Amino acid sequence: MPKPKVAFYWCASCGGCEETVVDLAEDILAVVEKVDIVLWPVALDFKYRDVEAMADQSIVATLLNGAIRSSEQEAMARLLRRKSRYLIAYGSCACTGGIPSLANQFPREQILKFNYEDAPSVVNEAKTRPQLVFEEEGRRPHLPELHHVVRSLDQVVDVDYYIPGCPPTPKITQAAVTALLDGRLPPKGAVLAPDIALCEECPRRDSKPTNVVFTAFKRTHQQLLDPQLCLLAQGVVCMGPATRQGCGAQCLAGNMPCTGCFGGTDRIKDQGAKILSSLCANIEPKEVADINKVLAGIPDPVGTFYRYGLAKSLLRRKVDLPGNNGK
Amino acid sequence: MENETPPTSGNGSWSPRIIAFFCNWCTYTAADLAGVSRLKYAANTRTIRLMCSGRVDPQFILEAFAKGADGVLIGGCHPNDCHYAEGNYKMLRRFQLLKRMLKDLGIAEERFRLEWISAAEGEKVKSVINDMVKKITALGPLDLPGKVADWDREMTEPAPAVESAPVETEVAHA
Amino acid sequence: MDKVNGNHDVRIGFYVCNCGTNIAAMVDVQAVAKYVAALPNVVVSRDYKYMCSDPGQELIQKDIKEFGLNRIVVAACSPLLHEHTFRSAVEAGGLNPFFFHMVNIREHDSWVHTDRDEATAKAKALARAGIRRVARHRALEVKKVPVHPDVLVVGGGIAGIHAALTLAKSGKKVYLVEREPSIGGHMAKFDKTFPTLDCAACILTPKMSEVGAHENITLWSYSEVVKMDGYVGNFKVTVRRKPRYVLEDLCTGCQECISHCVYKEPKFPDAFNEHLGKRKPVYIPFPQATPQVVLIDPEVCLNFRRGVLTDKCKKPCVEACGDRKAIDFKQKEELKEIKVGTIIVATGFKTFDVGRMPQYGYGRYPNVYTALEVERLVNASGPTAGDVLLRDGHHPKSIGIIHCVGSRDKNTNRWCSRVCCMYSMKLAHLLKEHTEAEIYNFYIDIRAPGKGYEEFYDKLLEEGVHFIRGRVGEVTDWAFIPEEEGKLVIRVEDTLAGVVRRIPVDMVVLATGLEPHADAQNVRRLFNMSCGTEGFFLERHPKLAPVNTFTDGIFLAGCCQSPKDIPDSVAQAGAAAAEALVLIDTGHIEQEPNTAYVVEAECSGCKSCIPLCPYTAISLLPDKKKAYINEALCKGCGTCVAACPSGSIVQNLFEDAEIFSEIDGLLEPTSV
Amino acid sequence: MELKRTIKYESDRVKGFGREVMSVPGCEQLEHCIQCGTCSGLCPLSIFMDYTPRQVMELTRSDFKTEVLRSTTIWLCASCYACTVECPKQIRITDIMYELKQRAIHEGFYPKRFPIPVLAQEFYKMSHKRGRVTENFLATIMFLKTDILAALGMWRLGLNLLRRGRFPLKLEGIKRKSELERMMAVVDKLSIDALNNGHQTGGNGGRQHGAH
Amino acid sequence: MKYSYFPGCSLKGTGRAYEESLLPVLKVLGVELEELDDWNCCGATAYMAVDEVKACVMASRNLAIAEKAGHKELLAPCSACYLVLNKTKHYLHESPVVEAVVQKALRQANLTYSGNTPVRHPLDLLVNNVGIEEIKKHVKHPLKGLKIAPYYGCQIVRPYATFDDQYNPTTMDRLLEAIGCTMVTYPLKTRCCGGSLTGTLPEPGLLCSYILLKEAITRGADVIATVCPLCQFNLDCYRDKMKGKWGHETIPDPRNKDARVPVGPHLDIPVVFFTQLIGLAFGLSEKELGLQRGFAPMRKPACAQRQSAAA
Ligand SMILES: Cc1cc2nc3c(=O)[nH]c(=O)nc-3n(C[C@H](O)[C@H](O)[C@H](O)COP(=O)(O)OP(=O)(O)OC[C@H]3O[C@@H](n4cnc5c(N)ncnc54)[C@H](O)[C@@H]3O)c2cc1C
Ligand SMILES: Cc1cc2nc3c(=O)[nH]c(=O)nc-3n(C[C@H](O)[C@H](O)[C@H](O)COP(=O)(O)OP(=O)(O)OC[C@H]3O[C@@H](n4cnc5c(N)ncnc54)[C@H](O)[C@@H]3O)c2cc1C
Ligand code: SF4
Ligand code: SF4
Ligand code: SF4
Ligand code: SF4
Ligand code: SF4
Ligand code: SF4
Ligand code: SF4
Ligand code: SF4
Repeated sequence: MPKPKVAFYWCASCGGCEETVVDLAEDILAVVEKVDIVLWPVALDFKYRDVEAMADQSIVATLLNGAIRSSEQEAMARLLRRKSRYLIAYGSCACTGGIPSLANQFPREQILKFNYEDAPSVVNEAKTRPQLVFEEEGRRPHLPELHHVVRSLDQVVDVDYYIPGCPPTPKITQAAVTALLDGRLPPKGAVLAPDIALCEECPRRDSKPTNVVFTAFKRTHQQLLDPQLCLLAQGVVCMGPATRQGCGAQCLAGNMPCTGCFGGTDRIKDQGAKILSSLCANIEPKEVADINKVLAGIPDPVGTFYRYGLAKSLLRRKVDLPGNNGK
Repeated sequence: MENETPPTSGNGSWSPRIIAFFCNWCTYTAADLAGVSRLKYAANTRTIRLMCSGRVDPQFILEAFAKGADGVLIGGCHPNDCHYAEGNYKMLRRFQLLKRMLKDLGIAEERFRLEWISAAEGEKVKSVINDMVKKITALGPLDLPGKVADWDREMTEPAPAVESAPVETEVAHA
Repeated sequence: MDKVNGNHDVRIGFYVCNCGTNIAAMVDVQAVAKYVAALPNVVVSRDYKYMCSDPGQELIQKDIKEFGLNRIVVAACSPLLHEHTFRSAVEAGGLNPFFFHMVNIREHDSWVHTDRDEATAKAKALARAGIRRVARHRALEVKKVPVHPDVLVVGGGIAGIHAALTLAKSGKKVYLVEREPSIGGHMAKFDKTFPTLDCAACILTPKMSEVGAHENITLWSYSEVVKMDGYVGNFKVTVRRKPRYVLEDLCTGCQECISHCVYKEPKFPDAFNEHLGKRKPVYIPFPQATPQVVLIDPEVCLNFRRGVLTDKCKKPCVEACGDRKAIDFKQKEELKEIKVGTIIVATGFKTFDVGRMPQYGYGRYPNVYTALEVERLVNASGPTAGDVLLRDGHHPKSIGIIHCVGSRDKNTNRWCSRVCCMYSMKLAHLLKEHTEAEIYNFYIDIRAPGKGYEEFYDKLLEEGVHFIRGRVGEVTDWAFIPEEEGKLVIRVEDTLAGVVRRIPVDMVVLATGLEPHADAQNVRRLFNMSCGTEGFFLERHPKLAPVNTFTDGIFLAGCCQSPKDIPDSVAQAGAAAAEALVLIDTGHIEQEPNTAYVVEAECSGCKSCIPLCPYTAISLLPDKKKAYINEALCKGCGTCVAACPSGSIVQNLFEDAEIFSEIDGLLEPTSV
Repeated sequence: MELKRTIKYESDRVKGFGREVMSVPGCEQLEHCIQCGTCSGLCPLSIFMDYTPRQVMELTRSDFKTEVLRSTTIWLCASCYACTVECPKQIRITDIMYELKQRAIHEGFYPKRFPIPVLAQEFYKMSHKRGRVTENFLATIMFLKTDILAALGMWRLGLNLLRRGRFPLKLEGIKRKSELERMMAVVDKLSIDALNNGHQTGGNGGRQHGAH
Repeated sequence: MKYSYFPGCSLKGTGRAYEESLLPVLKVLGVELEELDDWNCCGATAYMAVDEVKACVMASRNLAIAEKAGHKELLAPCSACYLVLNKTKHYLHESPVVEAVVQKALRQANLTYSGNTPVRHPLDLLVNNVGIEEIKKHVKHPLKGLKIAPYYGCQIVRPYATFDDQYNPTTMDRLLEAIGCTMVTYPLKTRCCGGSLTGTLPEPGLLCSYILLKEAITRGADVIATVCPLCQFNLDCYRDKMKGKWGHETIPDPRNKDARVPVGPHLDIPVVFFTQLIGLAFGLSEKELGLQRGFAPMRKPACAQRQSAAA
């Protein structure tokens, strides 16, 4: 019997997710034995036409990581959707937009300008920008166009499963791949990680008193963190209560708060709104001025609460930005 | 309050849609009072009754904007008058941060409002709604669904119909 | 299209009310009915003239049967008016009453708008939201909790006494728990009461004896509540009974033991007399004390050393008691557990500690007195038998009464104590009567807002009592001119005349304010109540629920809620008793099923919700480490639901999904 | 008998004056005064004041600027803080007195040769210029500027002090006077800016520099 | 521990006896002081009447210099200095605006102010750091029988009473009792002496001081002990005038309860710094302690005691 065909692909991503796949280490060998990796750009060279040549649905599963923010990524997402039986959003960027979708707070022009002109490390007096098409030695190469909006994978194509995390842990990746190979799949659309918030598996949970109220929010560099005590009890914003578990509370083990990369539970529509709701309700003062004094400890709510999920948040994007190049 | 005529949309032209979350004990009752007193105000709000302003989940607010509201109004009992002691303070605290966050996300301050309206303040229901309608009319439509559709035009094919996430609630909580 | 609305099991009936022309004049009700008819899951959609009328209700019931409806939406007036009506109608039609939703298109629409098209469009949107919402409704049950008929009254001042008697007279069993050896509270110490100047003992003693004798009242004095569990209708209370070393049932109150005590003369400061008099180690606090039972103070009794029994005394008291055998030096403290359905807290107040205002010289100058001391001093049964004899052995010829001591002062207590103006005037009158001294009242404002109070003020002016509007700066004993030598000098601005005055007097009376007991916070926690910023117990609503607390079944009476005088204390005690009776006579409590619950499997145990509940309904299950909501305590505000960061709390009737469907329904474009 | 008009008209008020004083840090609580008179009752100098401290509080709050700034009360206040620690509304009466003194000096609201403000100003000048104050010189200057006769009356005291070595003949001063000058220059600049940015209500309520 | 020492203008002029007695007493007790480098006027009360912010700047310069000097605490014996320095600290803490101005000004002198240096009064230091027991150890000639009216004045307990009670301060009482004195009940412990009014408007100013003297006399005191150079000056140096104005007033005769005597002659009650008394008890000479600078000489009993002890 032929081995099932599997593909890995990356879009707007940092490469961390690919690392996880590699981090499966010995386990990957077991996987490689059972499957046929037909596409893995980080390791194997490929051409678009190779993929195009495959029969539709001939790939059993594609694990796609990274957000979608360019025309090329969009095209590849669509192509792989056609070619795969299961398209799996792998990692926070693919699932919910990830770090790249923080760009949804700024106009594309500002981003381009900064990156090609204003960034301190850039030397570009001619202010050259990449062109979509340009002429060189008689050839006319096309470059992908940067989208205005950064999207999660499911905002572009239909997605079957989600494996969250920035990056996902080898453990849940392994579990997902095994489930896939064994054909023990949950209903379509499921997130392949436990649907309970992180606190449950956090080693600090029991240290949290039942009466934590906030008189100040402190950032991690502003105080010495007790390595045992629940971070919320120390006045540090921890996204754990609003974040799905599955990471094994690694950040907490490193004495850092959860920043929310696994996204919210199935029961909520907007992770940021939920943590905001919970934190704010538990602030101590009652007068506006005093409340704001406490809230001043969260100078950047969007960056804090939507670090990995702005694209999939209810608002998706700063609302007054231009959108489609006049299309 | 001066005897102003409520703003109306006129025929067919755009007029804001405002979702109002009113607490059962004060503001909802005040809105009833406005009715009983036959006060006249703009027809742009649609009210959702909750037991307490403390029940207002910020998700509701974002959902309302996402689904096309031009403004969101929350009405609760005055400080120290909350039927449940302190629910209104909890809302106040959320409001403070949410207001700032919405501003960061490009939603003008006038579109999101928290008001303490006691059961006796039917007049205030009227004046707050009229004032809010006036201000939002001046701002123009927010129309997030339209904006999203507009943004999505940069893609080659339409976006997949995304089902709202918690479809399974009924199953989960049964 | 989401699942629920596509679900064929959901069959909705929709009714839009004309309310005569109240609605129909501004909303095109037929158009609304027609529009709704086309929405998914809607089986019947009608408009009708008066939905709340009997035929209107019958229409619904008939349709339920005929069309197999299982959800009903009525678009009419405010749910605050008729939700109950329609729920009952739906129930009578054979459905669970909570498969109903009411949409307000009268108060919130037809009555407040002027453009028919707009009003109609709004009605459609509201109706659509109602349809979406009702599809998600679940069957719920109204919980009935039985109410235990016994009542606990805590505190035996005039408020507690009155509440206990009211309840006992209506045939309810009452436990009255008083901390001191006798009931009576502050009032028992007064000579007369303003403004009518009736003798305090004459009006209080009969009530006290009635309490002592009433078969429905179990009086536990010298006792304190140490624990309370449970919830409205079903409280479990533990009371600690301190040992008096005298068996209450056996003591006849003959007081032979007192006269036979080895101490021939009273020697120890007498708290009831504000330490102005003395008592023996075996004593009865005051002649009319209830219960009429003596007690032994182990701190000073020779038979004890530092409270521990030594058997060093010959115990003539025991001998004097003889066959009655009421004295029992081996008595131990007792813990009693009782079950009650309602509780009235009437723990009263304490007077301001004048040590916190040393500028008035209390403790430094012997002739500076607190008002309560003066109450005893002018009292015919007080330590001086009503003779106003100063600590330095003189009779005063001039007396200054300083108002607002420890009141209206940010450095001490900010509030007005409400009774001290009046009792200062009462004391001015009594002192004048007893001493014929020149009397000065120093006040900031005279607060006399009761029946006959202003008239009383007027009477005092007539009696020649001086009223000087000014808050006293200091009381000293240094003389500036010879006439001041040997006197206490009050320096004050007469603000009405605009001059500063020095007034030498023989006696200074400090009208101390009323403040919460030092242990008020403990009592608050014990009974799950709240305190205002001043520390008095917080009523549920200052005007409409002034005797209720935020905990159902627990009521307040008297000065523990705020400073007040005797008439108000008694009135409030009656009200508290009435509230308790309402619960007892109903026999059960119906709870609107809008309570919240934690879905245990989903909760992460983050504890974010726990501090949010104003009724402390949420706790952490110690073994499972999950949050748990005690439905009996939850009042359904929904604060915790909105706050649970993982969406693991559900509020019945206000589920997230229900609200979201309402929002979506309201904002869906109207295509007709 | 000399008669004086005592009724006050609205035009006697300098509207905004009270607000302005109450906007100065430390003076805000004046809003809460209940006119209880504790301040006057305690003030050891109230014996000689034309208005009692309480009256000054009310006159200030009610915008009677002229009456307040011309009163002897503000000058008689010896800054003993007796009132401030006792005021039931925690009004810092002493600090308000300072504020009023400052305003009276800036606006020239006191009789010529009135020794108290003269002393204050001379003190200010001397400490400003020299960094330190030599009391006997200061007193001498003050007497010369106010009441030479009184100065003559003080000769015995001076002599006595001299005899007991308590009358230094040398003017004290700090070493780094220019340092102090630079520091004060900064304040001058900043406080003028602050004034221009106006925490004042403007109009005739505004603070003007220099004597009238 | 070593302290920064801020003498203030008075201790170099009219109040030099305070410094003269304070320094040797502290030396006996082993407390080291280092006078603040180039200190300036504290910005005293009179200055505040002209410009409060500048007064703050002046005071802050001293505080900043003290911080720079590196000693943990600053000793300010003069009550006015003590108050102004403390008040400035409060003010800077409460008002960010004023603090900003002050910091800016300080930068001109390469100084900064962090607010970390406590300002201490010698009474506080002696009672709470050195300790009564330690002081007792150094007493050579207890001032037995000397009856003292302890006069604290206003500014060390109001409005920032930190080390003592504002109504009834007792630190000086305890110190002087420790060296053998007897305290009379003196209800005017913290009443105002009239401050600078004695010089500007003698009528009210002197009255304030006179009341203090008179009450001390009627209470049977031999000596008034003060902690403040201005109080000492006011009570000590204007007796001529007081006698002229009020000398005829009568007081109950201390020897005969029912008779009255004119107050005039009694007004010559010595007014000394508490440090002078401690110095005497420590066996330091009158001259060393600047006692000759007082207008009314210390009366016999104490001196007799001293001599007999010495003999
Ligand atoms: C000097 C003075 C004079 C006054 N004169 C008058 C007057 O002339 N006319 C008038 O109308 N009003 C007068 N008042 C006001 C009057 O005293 C109050 O209105 C009245 O006493 C309030 O009654 P109460 O039962 O609420 O409180 P209280 O009299 O204080 O009784 C409370 C009782 O509860 C008991 N208790 C407290 N804590 C506990 C506990 N934890 N457990 C068990 N028991 C507890 C106390 O021992 C006490 O017996 C006067 C008040 C004062 C201070
Ligand atoms: C201008 C004003 C402002 C006020 N503001 C406040 C406030 O802000 N807060 C506050 O706490 N209190 C306020 N009060 C006081 C408040 O109005 C009363 O405390 C309260 O209304 C008393 O209620 P009641 O039921 O005793 O009397 P009422 O309100 O007078 O009701 C008595 C009812 O009995 C009816 N009636 C009379 N005679 C007969 C009869 N013979 N047969 C049948 N029916 C009869 C009357 O028609 C009336 O409906 C205010 C009062 C006034 C005058
Ligand atoms: S999810 Fe995180 S690790 Fe993965 S690609 Fe995105 S940023 Fe990198
Ligand atoms: S809040 Fe953060 S630190 Fe606290 S228990 Fe939850 S995950 Fe752990
Ligand atoms: S149900 Fe309401 S709207 Fe309809 S007739 Fe009755 S009162 Fe009127
Ligand atoms: S009742 Fe009178 S004396 Fe008592 S606090 Fe109020 S105003 Fe003062
Ligand atoms: S809904 Fe309100 S009352 Fe109920 S448990 Fe939650 S917070 Fe408490
Ligand atoms: S907030 Fe939610 S997840 Fe956290 S303990 Fe409460 S119910 Fe559980
Ligand atoms: S003491 Fe305070 S409240 Fe009373 S009059 Fe003086 S400033 Fe006003
Ligand atoms: S600080 Fe001034 S006003 Fe206040 S009591 Fe002292 S002298 Fe009087």
